[in-house]
Amino acid sequence: MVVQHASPAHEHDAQHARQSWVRHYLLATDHKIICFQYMFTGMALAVVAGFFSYVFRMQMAFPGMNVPGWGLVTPAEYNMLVTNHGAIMIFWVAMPVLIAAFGNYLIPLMIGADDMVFPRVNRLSYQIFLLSVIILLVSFFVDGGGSAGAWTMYPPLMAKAQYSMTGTGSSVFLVAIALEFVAFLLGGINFVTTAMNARAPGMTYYDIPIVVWMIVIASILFMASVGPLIAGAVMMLFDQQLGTAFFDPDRGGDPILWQHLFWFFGHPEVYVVLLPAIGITAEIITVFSRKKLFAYKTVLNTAIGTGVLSFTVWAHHQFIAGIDPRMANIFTVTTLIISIPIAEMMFVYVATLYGGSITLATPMLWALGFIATFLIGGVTGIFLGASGADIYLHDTYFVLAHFHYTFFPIAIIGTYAGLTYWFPKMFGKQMNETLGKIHFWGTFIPFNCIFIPLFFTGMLGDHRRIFDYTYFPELSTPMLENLRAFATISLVVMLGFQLVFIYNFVTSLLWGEKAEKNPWHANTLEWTADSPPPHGNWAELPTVYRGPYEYSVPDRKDDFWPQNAKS
Amino acid sequence: MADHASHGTAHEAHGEHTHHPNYVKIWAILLALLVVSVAGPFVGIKAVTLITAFGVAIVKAYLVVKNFMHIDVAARLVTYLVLTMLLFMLLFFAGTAPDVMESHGSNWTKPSWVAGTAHPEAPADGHGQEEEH
Amino acid sequence: MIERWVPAISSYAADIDFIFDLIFWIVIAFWFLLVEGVFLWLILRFKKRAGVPAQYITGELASEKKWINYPHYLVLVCDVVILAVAIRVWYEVKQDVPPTDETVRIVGQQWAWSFVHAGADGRLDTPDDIRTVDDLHLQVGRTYEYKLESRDVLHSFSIPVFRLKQDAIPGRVVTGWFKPIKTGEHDIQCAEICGFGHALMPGRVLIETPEEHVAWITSHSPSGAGE
Amino acid sequence: MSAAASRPIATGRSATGMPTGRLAVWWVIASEIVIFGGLLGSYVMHRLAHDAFAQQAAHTNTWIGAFNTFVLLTSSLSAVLAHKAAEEGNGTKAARFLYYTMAGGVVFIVVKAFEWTSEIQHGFTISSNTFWSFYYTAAGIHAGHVIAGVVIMGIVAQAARKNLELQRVELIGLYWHFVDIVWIFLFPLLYIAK
Repeated sequence: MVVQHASPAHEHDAQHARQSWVRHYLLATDHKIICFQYMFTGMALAVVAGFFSYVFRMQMAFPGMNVPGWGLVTPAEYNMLVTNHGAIMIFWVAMPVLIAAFGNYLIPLMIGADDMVFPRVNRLSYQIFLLSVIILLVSFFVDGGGSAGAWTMYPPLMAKAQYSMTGTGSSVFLVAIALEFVAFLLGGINFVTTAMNARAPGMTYYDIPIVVWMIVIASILFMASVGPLIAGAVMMLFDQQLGTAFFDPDRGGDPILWQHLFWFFGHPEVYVVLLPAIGITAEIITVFSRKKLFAYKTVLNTAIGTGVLSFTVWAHHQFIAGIDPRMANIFTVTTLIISIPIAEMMFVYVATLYGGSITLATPMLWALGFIATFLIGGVTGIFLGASGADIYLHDTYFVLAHFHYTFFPIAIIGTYAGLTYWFPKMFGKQMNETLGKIHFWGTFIPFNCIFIPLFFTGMLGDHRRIFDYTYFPELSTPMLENLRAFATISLVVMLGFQLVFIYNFVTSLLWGEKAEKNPWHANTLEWTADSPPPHGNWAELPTVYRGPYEYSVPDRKDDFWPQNAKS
Repeated sequence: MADHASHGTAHEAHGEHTHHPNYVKIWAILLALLVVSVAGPFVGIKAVTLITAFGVAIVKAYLVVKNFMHIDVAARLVTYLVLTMLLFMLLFFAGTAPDVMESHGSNWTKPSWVAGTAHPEAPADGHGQEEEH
Repeated sequence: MIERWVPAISSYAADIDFIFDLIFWIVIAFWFLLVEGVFLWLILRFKKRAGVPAQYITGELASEKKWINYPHYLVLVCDVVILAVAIRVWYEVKQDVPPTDETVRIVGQQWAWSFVHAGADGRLDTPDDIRTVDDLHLQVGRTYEYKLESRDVLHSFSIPVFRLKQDAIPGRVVTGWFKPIKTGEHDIQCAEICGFGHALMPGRVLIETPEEHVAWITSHSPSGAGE
Repeated sequence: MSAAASRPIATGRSATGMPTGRLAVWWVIASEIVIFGGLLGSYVMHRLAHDAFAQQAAHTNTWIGAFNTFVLLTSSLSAVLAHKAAEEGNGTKAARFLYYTMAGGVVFIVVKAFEWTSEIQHGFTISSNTFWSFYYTAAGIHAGHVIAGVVIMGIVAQAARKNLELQRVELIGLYWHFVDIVWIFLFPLLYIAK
């Protein structure tokens, strides 16, 4: 068996007790504290990005309006808001919360380890991330304002200050993104090695809970795809600041090169954030339907298949961007092929519900909501992946609605699912179910009301990132204006309902009912630790005897069978 | 859950000792290869230069990876990992090169290339306004 | 279905609408509704009931796996159908340029579209070229080749009623074609963010009858009234 | 081993049979491969497409490049000898070899500094044209890795001298060999293929 260093966990506790508050919360190496750091930083930035979306949606629906809380929106501000809403939501909300926070919390607890294998690298990762956040926030206030060339940062617009008029902001923004990548590379290496090497005795590859697998695969995808963009970011920074001409066609460079560097990362990035959310869903639907996951190995294989295929499809973002049309055919084929593993995965999730005993608790509502809405994001992707239809739909609101139907379920619904599910473990308190359900419906319904209309405005020819549609007679019809206004009002309603969550979160944290060790009767290892788990997680680290989804096994008294129970 | 037992078999975390080949010999081979790659261009044949430059570089890299980095000891997984990364880079190159390297696509041209005005030394005269086709 | 709201003015607009409809019927009307229906039915059917335990299904047996495998093969078939149509349309619009009657040069810059029309002699780069800003004058029923250029950053030349979109890239001349089939006046948009004035590039495309078009050319020829 | 006492149990586990540190360094190398891969891939595209690159490359000094290759290859040798010494438990010897490696790294950087100075004096700056942009960017990122390697190696050698954390000697060695390999490819790309 695996060699175990016999250093009992209570030694850690004693040492832990001596740590001051600063050491405990700010300089912590404990994976659970680092999870909270990532999670709360991510949520704070979600508030910023959510506020941005409110401002520009108001301008879009009611052009020239004096937006409450902001004032008049100038074109420059509008582009800055749009750019930073996208970049923050992906790089500073979805990634830190879904991968870094849940990864940090769940990987050691779910594989039965006392911490990450490199706790200090883990701390460094968060510190670099925090630095990137600060630099990002600084970029809003430099001369010329924040970066305003869209989150895709296409040159020559972003490469030359004379075109973008936000020379400093663009460079500062690039530095922030590069640092953020470094933070996640460090974190990702930690996740992967932890899951590979630090598993509890007896835990084979097929006993690892799906969510851990998904976070690990996502980290690997990130690592394998981000390299070219890091190189590209350096090249872009030199173009901006040192006068090189990597992307300047007049001096021998090529702007299309950036698009390839960017999307070679950008497409796998979608799966980087998707997979953890899908993993969280797997944990929740099995627990709340008391069912074994349908075809564990199929889920795993489809995830790996999706990951590998995601490296072959990137140019479908560039169909009409001037790439060679013959190449577009190849990328159409690969893009539609990727629908195969993803469809399989959705079928598996639906099949898991069959024969279950389903309880519609708040986490389960979120998980089911994830599947229902992600499906819309998935199927509308076919329109865009098919090159012929993409000629019309490219860069319209149809695209925007499509990717919000993937990213919103991932980043928001997935996060809420995970948070409501693991809240008892993280904080030792139960959340209020009634408020949780109000919050769910108050988010889920307005969300659909925002983006279903935007599919239509896209079909009707609304292009993205346009500050004021009144310049275009065909886009100023009453129908389009009503759709836009409806979407905006829904957004305001949805943002309002997030207050319910904040209220629920704070009150449950302070006065909530105390949670037992395993309130949901789940199998995975984290539920055998105390709620919340102490430093070191267990007094004695668990040993694993079976897979994570042995629910409702015939001829047993309980309908669950913890992974570490001997019999 | 059949193969729980197979998990921890016999691998020891620490204390495994790498087989150490004669490093000085490998170093000498590497230096000899370096001489070859420097000498290559003096032959003056382009094909020879390419082989001595890049063929030799691949051989050198292989020698370092195998003997200095002990990739064969480090489990097959690592070999696959490195090969996968190289494969992804190949893929990136294959997808990107047609756009960046060609002067004519099936529906575009780079006028400055066609006119021969733009190479990295001399800035081209911007857009191809005057281009005849 | 797009043509119900956005008129189809170019010769290939109907093909692009067709593929949109095809995907809609296969993917939304069939797959999406089917999966969501099954999904909702399962949730309601297997809601927790006292005394009814959940079943133990591993999903590893062939008899169970077929329930996800058969739909999966169907997905594959649908993919092939969609691919065949998509690539055919793509080939027609972007790759296969039919014999063209006239060439028009389109130049994007921050923040305007300018157009060089061939003028009376029907050839570009002759003294009688007509240059306009923001207005593209076309004759109905003629096949045009366009040469798309950019002076500074990326732009994207988009005419929704033509179902046409193509990025303009500095340093490249992108060619393509379109054939307007109905007269009228419609929007041209820029579809790629190009700086602060991205919304300030509203062009107009004016599709005229042959008589109107000739009249326009005569009245705007450089030797005559100028631009 | 004071640092090791507070280390989590997880760090000592090895379900794959490979020590965690070595596994992690291979993952670092994997992520570095794609960084350099993206950059060098872009360079190769431009190099193949523009004949002018060859004329520009003629201005680089093959002999300096060759000398630096020699320096890095030799420093790799001493890095691997340090690894061997560390496995034999001889921390002093390992540290000595690490110092030789660091010396190699420093020589590399100093030579590079003189080379760049002379090139910049001849008017070949990073913004001269795309070849020189790639030249300075690629070699610069590589030099950054060399400097980082030297610094980390210094820390490892300090501990190794006291016979502490000897497994780290192998890890920094792995990284150093990778940096060496990058240079093995940069050398023909930037200096030989003219």
